[in-house]
This record gives sequence, structure tokens and C-alpha cells, in this order.
Amino acid sequence: MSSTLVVQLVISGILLGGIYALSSIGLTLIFGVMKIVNFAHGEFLMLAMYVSFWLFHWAHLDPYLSMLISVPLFFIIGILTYKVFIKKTIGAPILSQIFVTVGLSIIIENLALLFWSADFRTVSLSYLSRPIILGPFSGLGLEEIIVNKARLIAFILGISLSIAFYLFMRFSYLGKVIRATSQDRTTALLMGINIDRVYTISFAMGILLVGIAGALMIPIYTVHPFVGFEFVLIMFVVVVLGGMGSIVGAVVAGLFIGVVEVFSGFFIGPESKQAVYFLVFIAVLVLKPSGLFGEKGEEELERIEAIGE
Amino acid sequence: MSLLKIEKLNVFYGDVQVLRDVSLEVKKGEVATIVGANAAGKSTLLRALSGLLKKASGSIRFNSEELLGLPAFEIAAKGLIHVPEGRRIFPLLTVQENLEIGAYTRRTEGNLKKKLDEVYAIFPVLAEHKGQAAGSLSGGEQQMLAIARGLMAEPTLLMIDEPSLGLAPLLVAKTFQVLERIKGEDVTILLVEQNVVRALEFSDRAYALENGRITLHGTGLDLLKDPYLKKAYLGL
Amino acid sequence: MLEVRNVSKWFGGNPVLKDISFEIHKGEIVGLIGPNGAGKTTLFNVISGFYRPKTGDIFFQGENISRLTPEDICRRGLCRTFQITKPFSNLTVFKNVVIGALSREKGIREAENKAEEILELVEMTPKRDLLGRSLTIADRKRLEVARALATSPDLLLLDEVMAGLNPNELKEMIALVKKLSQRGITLFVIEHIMTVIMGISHRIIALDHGEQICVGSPCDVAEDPKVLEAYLGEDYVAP
Amino acid sequence: MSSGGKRDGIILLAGMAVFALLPLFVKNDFYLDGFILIFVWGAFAGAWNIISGYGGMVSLGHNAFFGIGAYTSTLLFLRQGVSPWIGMWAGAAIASALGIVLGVICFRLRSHYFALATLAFGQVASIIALNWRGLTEGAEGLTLPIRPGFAKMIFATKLGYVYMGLGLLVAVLLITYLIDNSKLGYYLVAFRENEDAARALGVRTGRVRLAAMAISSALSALIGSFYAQYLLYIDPSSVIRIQIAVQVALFAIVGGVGTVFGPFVGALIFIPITIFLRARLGTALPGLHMVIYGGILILVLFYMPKGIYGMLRERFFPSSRIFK
Amino acid sequence: MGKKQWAVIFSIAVMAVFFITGAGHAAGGTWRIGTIYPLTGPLSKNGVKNFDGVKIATQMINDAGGVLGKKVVLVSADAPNPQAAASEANRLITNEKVTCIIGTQASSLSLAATVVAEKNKVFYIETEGVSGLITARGFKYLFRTTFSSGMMSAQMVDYIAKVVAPKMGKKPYDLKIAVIHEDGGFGTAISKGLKARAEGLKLNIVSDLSYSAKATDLSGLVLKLKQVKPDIVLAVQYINDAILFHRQAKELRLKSIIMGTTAGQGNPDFVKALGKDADGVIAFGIPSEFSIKNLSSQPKTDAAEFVKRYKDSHNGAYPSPTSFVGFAGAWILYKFILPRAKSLDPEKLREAALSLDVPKGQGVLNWGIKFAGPGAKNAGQNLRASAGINQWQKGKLRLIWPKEVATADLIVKVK
Repeated sequence: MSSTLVVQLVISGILLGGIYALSSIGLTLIFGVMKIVNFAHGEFLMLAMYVSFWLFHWAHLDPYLSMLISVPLFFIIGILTYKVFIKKTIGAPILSQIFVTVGLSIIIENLALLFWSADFRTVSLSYLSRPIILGPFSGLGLEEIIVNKARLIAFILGISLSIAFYLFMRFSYLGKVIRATSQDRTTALLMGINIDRVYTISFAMGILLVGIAGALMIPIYTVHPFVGFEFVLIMFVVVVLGGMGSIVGAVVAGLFIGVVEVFSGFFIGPESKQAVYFLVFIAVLVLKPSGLFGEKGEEELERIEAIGE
Repeated sequence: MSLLKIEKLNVFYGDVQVLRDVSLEVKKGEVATIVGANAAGKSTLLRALSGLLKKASGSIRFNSEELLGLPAFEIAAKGLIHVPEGRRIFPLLTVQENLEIGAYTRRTEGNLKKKLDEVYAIFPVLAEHKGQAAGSLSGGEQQMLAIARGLMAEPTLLMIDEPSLGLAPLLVAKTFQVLERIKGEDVTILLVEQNVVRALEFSDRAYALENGRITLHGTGLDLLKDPYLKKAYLGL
Repeated sequence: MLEVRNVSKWFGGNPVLKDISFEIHKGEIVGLIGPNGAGKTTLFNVISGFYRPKTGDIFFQGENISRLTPEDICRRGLCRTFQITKPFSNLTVFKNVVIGALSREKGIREAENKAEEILELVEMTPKRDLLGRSLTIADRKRLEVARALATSPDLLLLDEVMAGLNPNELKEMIALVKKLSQRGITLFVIEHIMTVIMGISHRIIALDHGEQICVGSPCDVAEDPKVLEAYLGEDYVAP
Repeated sequence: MSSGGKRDGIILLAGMAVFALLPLFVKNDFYLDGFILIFVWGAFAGAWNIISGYGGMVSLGHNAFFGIGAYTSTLLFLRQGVSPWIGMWAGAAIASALGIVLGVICFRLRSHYFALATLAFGQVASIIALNWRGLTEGAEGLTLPIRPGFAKMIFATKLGYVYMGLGLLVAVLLITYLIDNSKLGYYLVAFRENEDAARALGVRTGRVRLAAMAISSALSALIGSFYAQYLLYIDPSSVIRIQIAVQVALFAIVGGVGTVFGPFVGALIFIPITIFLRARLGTALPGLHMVIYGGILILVLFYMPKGIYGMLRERFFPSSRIFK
Repeated sequence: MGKKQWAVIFSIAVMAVFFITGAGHAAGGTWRIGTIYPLTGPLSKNGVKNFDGVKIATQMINDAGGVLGKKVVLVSADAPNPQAAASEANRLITNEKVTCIIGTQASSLSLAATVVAEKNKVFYIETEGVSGLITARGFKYLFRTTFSSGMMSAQMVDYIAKVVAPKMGKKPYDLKIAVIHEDGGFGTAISKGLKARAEGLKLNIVSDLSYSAKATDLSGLVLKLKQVKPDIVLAVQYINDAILFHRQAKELRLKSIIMGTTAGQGNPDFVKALGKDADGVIAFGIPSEFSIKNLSSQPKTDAAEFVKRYKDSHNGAYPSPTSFVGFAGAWILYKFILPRAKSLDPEKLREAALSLDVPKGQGVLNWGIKFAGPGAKNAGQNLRASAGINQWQKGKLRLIWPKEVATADLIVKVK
């Protein structure tokens, strides 16, 4: 096996992983702050892809520019979703938490079907159609390496977005407030923080992030009402491996899963690559529930709180 | 005039009544202490005052304004700040971030800096560790941080729940020194404390809470002298 | 009956129990006192198997139980109650007690009979059909005791079962504890209310900051300067 | 027995009589099909309820057990000529063994994490069913010949299936009732309500949930076997797709988890609604019936957290020994 | 119990009553024919299109005065999964009293629904499900108007041996052929047929890979193919994964000739997504647009009318192949079987169907009609349905085989 092939596999894997990371940050934020697994996250991604598609279709708006509309739009969608559905599940038993978002995903998926039919829709951008060719690097013994533009753009923007988001959470006052709330909501309340508002903003930001992901993904993937389901399971895997709630973890885990997927698709066979990452997922859950890359696991935090009681 | 005046407060946890007809008052600039055995309802009282417990009846007037029924974050914004039992610092935030969150209701660019400087002057040990995750501080330092965080909000009334809990004697003494330093001026203190003697000596006003009712009140020294209190809480 | 040998326990980097050693004999009532945060509940958690000690061993009726799970320790006849009561909130008082009884009784019928008996003993029969979550503090404490009793323990660890009771309820609870002792159950009791603990205990163990500062008869302990200091502060001068 | 005991017994007997006799008078195969679906899904939801309702461990991987049952009996019949009456027990054995393995691995996980792990487990099962073509024929599926015969568990008329389904349902209800009144049931509930207290009282936590998981997965597999005999054609999408796991949970939730009759009531209410919604709206406005379906789920979760049966029971049979 | 709870219960009850009592029957004097297609759920993407073909055929026949003077009325059902397919078949048969059903598009749904129909002795027309299993069960009342997976794969492999290989200047057995397929029923069934036929002709299959149609990345698959450097890749895919595969194959410079099917590569969305890159891609399956021109007169008019109506009702979009076969299935029923049977009695329909003997090119599209009789290995199969082979040329899907109706020649550009 040639070294070119290995490099090509790694690059393909990392680019794919960038997409996974990008689509998962919003989910990890929502879980990190309010301890809710949003089973409808894939459907929001689907909506986001549709928004970019229709803007392209009707207004000939470049998908990358459509973000300017998606961002405020999905922020508002996020706020409404929180107020109408999610708020009631905070502190509710686990069953309600899971199945309210499952119900929401059923509703969104089928509304999309109702309005837009099951047709597959794509956006083709002529300036993306030729890949970037790197090399050959005769010195390294490498032949040409091929990089897909749309995936590269998604990767770069995705990673920059993650970094920006991380910095926002780390250094902005609002970011600190959100982190404080996620660690101890009662005490945050005593500090005068309006928890409900923090939750609203966090959820809306999570949805906004997936709105951006949709715009970046529409040049790569076809959109149809069931596309969310194709991504949501991978998102769960990424978020859990990253240590639920950790942004850095989600990015690293996304890249990791992307590379695992491409390599197992190549070496084990494309039919079993999904099985491979699900097994990795179960193994990590069991052996290291705080995730492969989490700084401090969710479970551990819960224990701290329990002792504090 | 009373800064805080509570009348006939009844508080429930679910179906269970924890406080019964509690009435008390705290005047501006005072230190008031609530003593009582475990599970007598001391922490419940503070939680009810800060709006964490919603099932309550009666009246809580702060600066002549009714607080009962307001959400907790609005009560905090009015300057009634609760330093909870068990410290409850944000373990993954740095010391400085904890303090910044403390100033949530009073944050403006300039103010934040000024308050930080003031607080670091009172608690030099926190300045030393300001970039460190708060969870890695020792118990005493965490208690200092919790109080400092409360001060960041420029409280009118600071309610402190069991500040000496689990601290070594030296640190307990230190905690009381700090309380001594911050009391007066603009800060009124409502203290819940198990270190009865220390706390009562230090208080202008004291209440004994027993099984959800106020059974004694008076100045700190009055209570300390009261034979009933000694019998009930000190076993002497 | 119970022997604790050189037990210590750490949380993170902090010691919460340091080198604790003592014995409890059959039929005794032993009190465990100390200010908040002294490590009393932690010691109970270690003895009952919820925490593993960092060092040291615990022997119950001659057997080393320091590596056993709480459920196995309970089945050997050592049961504990919780300071923060943990009723099965959506079950009736009766069912709460039946669950306790099931660990020793063969079938449901036997456990139910046992539960009726226990409820009678703790005088909770009128409340048998109330849900766990709707009980008052006093009743929750009582339920804790009833449930633990239903497991037919030889040694019962009671964690602050009297805190938060009014004088009447307190009197009843003290009577109950004495009744249990008369029935041959050895008792190890954490209690804050000094008058009570001094009154009922044969011996007292005092903890402060994880250290065992004093063991002895109630009178000795009450006089011990270390105990006074721990409770009342260093500059408290005994009158 | 409580004062309403007699009344409750009569109501129960009357209900049973309705379900046992009504099919005899229904000559319409479509309605009989509805009965069968209600019985199958009611029974399956009941099986799910044992671990997820009583045990409090929410499983999203029960599609795997259902599918294992369907595949095992079908394969044994097609390849070895083993009667499904025997094959279904083989499926149950395999499923409960897997259930125990899954339990040993995953029971230490809490709430969301357990749900996600089981979700992944179900997905892996479905990927295996798709790709182990030598065994399962993959997506092409397996067809059972339509040659009715009692030994093959293939009935000439719907009535045979109706009563077989009813039998399974009654078995599940009975088992759940017995669990509810047994040590296992008490322990499961104790464990769900408060783990520490349960352990302090001598409840062997590990074993209790494993036993519940074994029973739950075995029953799911039995029902899966029967369902395969009814469909006469199975493929991964019909017996092991993830939507099955979601749907079974949904019925139990709408009816009331942690109760004996709740899951069945959920199926009883929801299956007719599903069928009729689909029939009335499915072709005119594709998707609308699923929107309504999702909406009902959310409404029930918000306003009747104990489920429809759970709420009615609290209102009308608060301390019944029968309506549990 | 609060008011809200009662409100929820009440609304559920009202809805239940509304839907249970609402089922009505149309008046007499019409042909009531049931349809079962997946209109929701992941299978609906093709199900809806297939059903569109049936609906337009029905419109056309009714506008032309119906069958024997009576209009056709469709009683339609939605079957997102096999369980629903079986249940809906039951409903149509027992509630709606339908004795003739058109369906089901996806093989797995067909297998479940046709069992119910057969048990109830109801006449069933399968318009698109290609799995060999469907007709392998010896059902008496089941007729498949379209070709089976076996027929299609055989034609596909034969074409490679007879036409493609010479055009590439190679002997058939020198060609390196790779098979890739999505792991659902469709991909599995067709690829099985391909492999069987290729083995029969001693062709050289160098690689056989499957993957999930839901895959979000196929670069591993493409790179794996690149390693064995096949001359031809036979790709049995749906549209979603076909687009993904072609995009990644092109990018990673897989230099093979790719031959897909009309379910994937033949879909109009394919060219929309790939633009010029679609050129040269071959799609087996249902004959595409230009077959119409060379058809014998009646089928030509019918097909042209169908295309016109489809475009009118779909914003000018050209019908996808799956709509064509939907149309063809319904058309065979309306124009050939029903007029002979003169009744919806399944026995009569069955006799009429079995008695048909329409030569190739005279039926619908370029098909003839001759159903395999009972006792045959593939009882109920229309033996004269044939797949076509299309190729994208300059953005148009042109028919390159069968020769007699082809509109263009195969273009092979060895990259």
C-alpha cells in the first residue's frame, strides 16, 4: 500500500470529520448546558439544508451567503422551539426528555415531507466542481493528493467556527455565565442569573450552529426530509466520544470518527464502517463514560453536585 | 427601620411543611444570626428568602418591597445575596471567573475591575490563585471564594449559610475575621451558623429555630446566656 | 460485634477519615458525635459498604466486610439509615417497608406480615397507604428506621434520625430507640442533639475533622476539652 | 383485598371477555388485522415496560431483540425445518443471553447514556442483519411459504393469529402482573426510585436488573417470532429497524410506563389512531398523519406524564390490587 | 385530573371516532382499484413518483371515457413500511372491498402486501418491485408488469460482453469488472443477478462491495476501487448515494466506466447534481425519453401523452423512469387486462392477464405483454418487459439499447 493512499485516506477522513464536528457542536452545547439530548437535532440540520437550498433555488443566493439569513432565522427558530417544547422538559423524567425531542423530530421530518415532498435536492456550484490537487511531492515520495473544495471550505469554516465558539465560551462574559449555569444552576440562580434566559440563548445558539452547518453541507450532500436521520446517529457518537458538553472534545472526536470511518471503509469494507463506529461508541461509553476527549465528564460533575447537596 | 421583615412565613417541600409561622426582622447594618439543630429549617429559611422555594405563604419584605413570589434571579438583583451552604463554587471556572459571575447583577466594565480589586484586597489568597480552577482550591479557600463571590454583587443583605462548615479551627477563626471586616458599612449580614458561641458573640440579633418555628430571639448574648439554648444545643 | 481497625478514607486529595479504630459490642448503644463535616456520615458510608476505605479493615461478627457491597453487608445483618431520608417516593409506606423485609423473608406474604408487624412497632400503621413523598420529616425518619428494621438487623446504624423533630416526636423516637435496644439490636447512632445522645448511649465516640478525638462514657466525653473545643470553638471556656 | 376488589375483578373479566369474544363476531379482516396489531404491539410494549418502565432503564434497542426472535425462528424453520413453536424459544434464549450481555456492559450507565448505548446496540444488530447475507439474505429478506399448518404457526384465517396474539398479550400481562407482585418487581421499583436506599436494604442491584432485562428481551423475541409468522416475510426493515424501538416505547409511554396494563392501553389507543390516520390522510397529504402522531405524543408527555392509563387508574382505581 | 388532561383525552377520542366512522364507499358504476405505495417515510422518494405514473394513467383513461364506459377510481393507501403495507392491503381488501390492487414500488413492501392479497385471492399488479422473490413464490393472483431483477441484470451483463467490450477493444473476459451496491433490497437483488450472470459468462469480477445508502462518505470505497483499477464499475445505487459516489469518484479520479441503474444514475436529479460530469454515465433499467419516437404508433402516442401530462403537472419536469413504469403497469391493466376481463372479479382478471399475448413493441413503452403462467419458476412475470440502457450524453439521458428503439449510440471514452 502506497503512502500516497494513506495520506489521501487521512485527508478524506479529516475533511469528513470536520463535517461531523461542525454538525455536532450545537448538540454538545445543548447537552452541556441543559443536560438534554436533542433527538431532533438532525431534523434541524435538515431544515437548515433546505433553507439554503431554497434560497439558492429561488433567489440564486450562494449557500455560503445564505448563512447571513440562516443565522438569525435559526436563532429565532431555536428560541421558539425552546419556549414551546424544550422548556417543559427541563427537570422532567428522562422518558419525557427523550421522547419530547423524538416527537419533535417526527413532526419536523414529516412537515418537511408534507411541504417539500421526498425529492432529493442538490445545489451544484460550478466554482467548487474541480478539486484542489496538491503535489506531486516527489521529495516525500507522494503522488498527487486530491482535496474537495466544498469539504475543505466546510472544514476550514467549521474549525474556525468551533475555535471562535470556544473562545466565546471561554472569554466572553456570556460564555462564562453559560458555563457557570451548566455547572450549578441553583447557584447561578443565586447569583442573579436568569436561568431560563441562559437556557433559551444556549438552545438557540445550538440551533444556530446547526443552521450554519446546513449551509456548509448543502454543496456536498443532497437534502431530503430524511437526511437528518442519516447524520443524527453520528452526531450522538461524536458528542459522547467528545465528552458530552465539551466543544474541543466534539471537534477532536469528529475528526477521529471521520478518520475511523474512512479507514474502516477502506480496510474492513464499506458495509461495516457504521458498525465499527457504533462499537467504538459503546466501548467508550462503558469504559470511559466521560468520553475519550472530555476534560471532566458529565457523570463526574453530577457526583460533585450530589456530594455538595 | 427594618431592612428585612418576615411575617408568618410558612414554607413547604412538596406536601411537607418545613417552616411554620416564622417572623423575624433584620435592621440595616446589623449582623443577625439564626441558630438551630440540623434540619430545624435554617437553610430552608434562607432558600425561601432567596426565592429558591416557591411553595410558601406569608410575607417577606425587603426594603419595604414584597419578595414572596419573585423569581430568584430578581431577588438577587435587588441586593439580597445568598452564599449557599457547602460553598457551591463553580468548580470548573477559574477563581476570577467565579468572582466575575458573582458580579452578574452589577456588571459594567469599570465596575467589574474595581470590585475585583476590592475583593482581592480583602482576600489576598484568592488573588494568588485567580487563574486556577476553583475546584482545585482547598476547603477554606473555597469558602473564602464563596463569600467573596457574594460580595462581588454589592449586596445590601448578605445571607451566609454555615460558613465554618467543615473548616479547621484556624480557618474558622479566619472566616469570622473576614465577616468582621465586611460587616457594617453597607453590608448587613444574616448568618446561619452551627458554631453557636462564635456566631452569637458576633451578632447583634439572634433567633433560634426549632423544628420550623422560632423559639427564642434576642441579642446574640441574650441567647448565649439562655439556659434553654444551652440545654438544647450544647447539651450542657 | 463490629470492629473498625485503622480505617482512613480520602476524597480527592483530602483526608476525611484518619486512622479510625474502635469496637462495638453486642447489645450496646454507641453514639457518634462531632460537629458538621467531621466525617460521621462518611464513616457510616464506609462501614455500610457505600465507600471503600483507603486503608484499614472492618470486621462484623468476625468477618472482614470492608470489601463487600452494601447489599451483601445488609444481608449479613448490618443495616443503616440515611441522614437525608431516601424514601421510595412513589411507593406507599407499606411497600417501602415490605422491600426492606424482602431481604430476609422468603416470600411476599411473609414480608408483608413482617412489614405489618414493623409498622405496628414503629406506630406507623395508620399511615401505611401514604406515598413516600407525602410524608412529614418526622415520618420520613421513622420510615427510614422501619425499613431498616425490616431487614432484621443485628447492628443498626442510625444517621440523625432525631434531627428536625419536635419535642413530642423526639420523645417517641427516643422511646423507639430504647425499645429496639431492648429487643437485642445493637445500635450505632449519629446524633446532634446532645441531651439525647448523652442520655441513651452507653458509650460515645467523638470525631472532629476526620480524627477520632475521644471514646468513652457520655460523662467522660462531655468533659473532654477536645470535644468542647471542637463544638464550641477554641476560645470557649468551660463554665 | 381492597373494597373495590370485586368491582375491579368484574371489570377485568368483562374486558377480557370483550377481547376474547369480539373477534368471533368481527368478520372484517381489516379490523381483525387491527386486533392482531394491537395484541402484538401491546405485548411488545409490555415486554419493553418490564425493563424500561419498572426498571427505569430506557431502552432504545429493543428492535434488536424483536428482530432476533423473528430471524431465529424463521431461519430455523427455513433451513432446518424446525417448527416455529420450538424455534421461538431458541430466539428467546438467544435474545435473553444478549440482553444479559448488554445489561452487564451497560447497566452502570445512567439515563441518557444507557438510552444512547442501547440505540447503538440496536443499530449494530440491524447492520449485522443487513450484511450477514449468508445467514439472513440481507435486505432481500426471508419469505415463509403460505402453507397453513398449526405446526408451522401459520394459520389459514386471521382468527388463528388473533388468538395467538391475544395469548401472547395475556402472557405478557400475566408475567408483568406477577413481577409487580414479586420480589423482583419490588426490587426493580425500589432500585428505580432510589438506588442507594435499595442497596442499603439488601437489594442486589445487579441481578435484579439483569433478570428484568432477560425476561424483557426474551418476551420481545417471542413476540418477534410470532410477528414473523404473521407477516410471512421478514427483512431488516420490517423487524429490526430503529423505528420499531421508538414505536414500542411510544405505546408504553402514551399508555403509562411502570404499570401492568398501561402499555397495552397505549397500543389499544394508538394503533387504531395510526391506522385510521394513515388511511384517511396518508395519500392526500403525505406526512400529515405522522405530524399528528408526533403531536399526540408530545401532548401526552406534557399533560399526562403518567400516561392515559396511569392517570385513569389514579383517578378510578387508586389502590386496586388488580388494575396495577 | 386537570382540565388539560381531559382536553387531550377528549381530542384523541373525537379524532378516533372521526376517523373510524369516516371510511366511505364511492358510488357504483366505476372501477374501484386499490393502490399501495410508500408515500411517507424514506421509501417515499420513489414511491410517490411511481404512484404519479399510476395517477396520470388513470387520468388519461378517464379522460378518454374510461374502461368500457366506466371511470376508474383509485382507492389509495400509504405504506411506509412492510407492516403498514400488509395492514393497508388488509384494509383495502376488507374495508374498501377492493379486488384489484396496483402497487408497491419497493420489493420489501411488495413481499409483505402481496402475501395478504394472495391469501384473499385479490388480483395484484406489481409495477416496480424487481426482486426475484416476488414472483418466485408461485402466487396465482400476482402479476408483475415490469422486468425482474434477474432479467435486468442479465441484459446488463450481456450488453457489456456484446457491446461494451468490443467498443473498448477488449475481449469480454479481459475486462476487470467491479460491482458495488447499496445494501438494501434493491441493491442486493440486482447485484446478485449481475454476479450470477457474469459468472455464467466467465467474466472477471474483481471486486464486490456493498455499503449503506445512508452513507455520508464513500471515499474509502472509491479508493478501494481505485486500487483494483476496474475497467467497468457496475453501481447499483439510489440517487442519493449515486450522487455522492459520482462526486467522490470524479474527485478522486476513479477512471472506470460507471454503469448504474435508472433508480440512481437515470434519475433526472442526477444530472442536476452532477452537470457535465454526468456525461458518459450509463443507466440500465427503464427506457428513457427517446424510446417514444421509435415506438410503434399506439404506444408512442400513449407515452407522448403521458410525458406531456406529467410535465404539465410537475413544473415541466421530465418524468423519472420510476414514473414510467408506474404508468406502464396501470396502462397494461386499463388497456389490456380490464377490457378483456370486463369485470373486477379476480378470477376473470387473472384469466384475462394470462391470455394476453402482445408482441414486443406493441404493448406499452417498447414492451410486449406475456405473463408467465402458473407453475413457471417466475409465475406472473411479464416476460416481454425489457430493460433499456440509457446513457447521459450532453446532459440528456438517451436510449442506446434496445437497438430498434434506441436514439443514440453508445459512446465510450476510455479515460
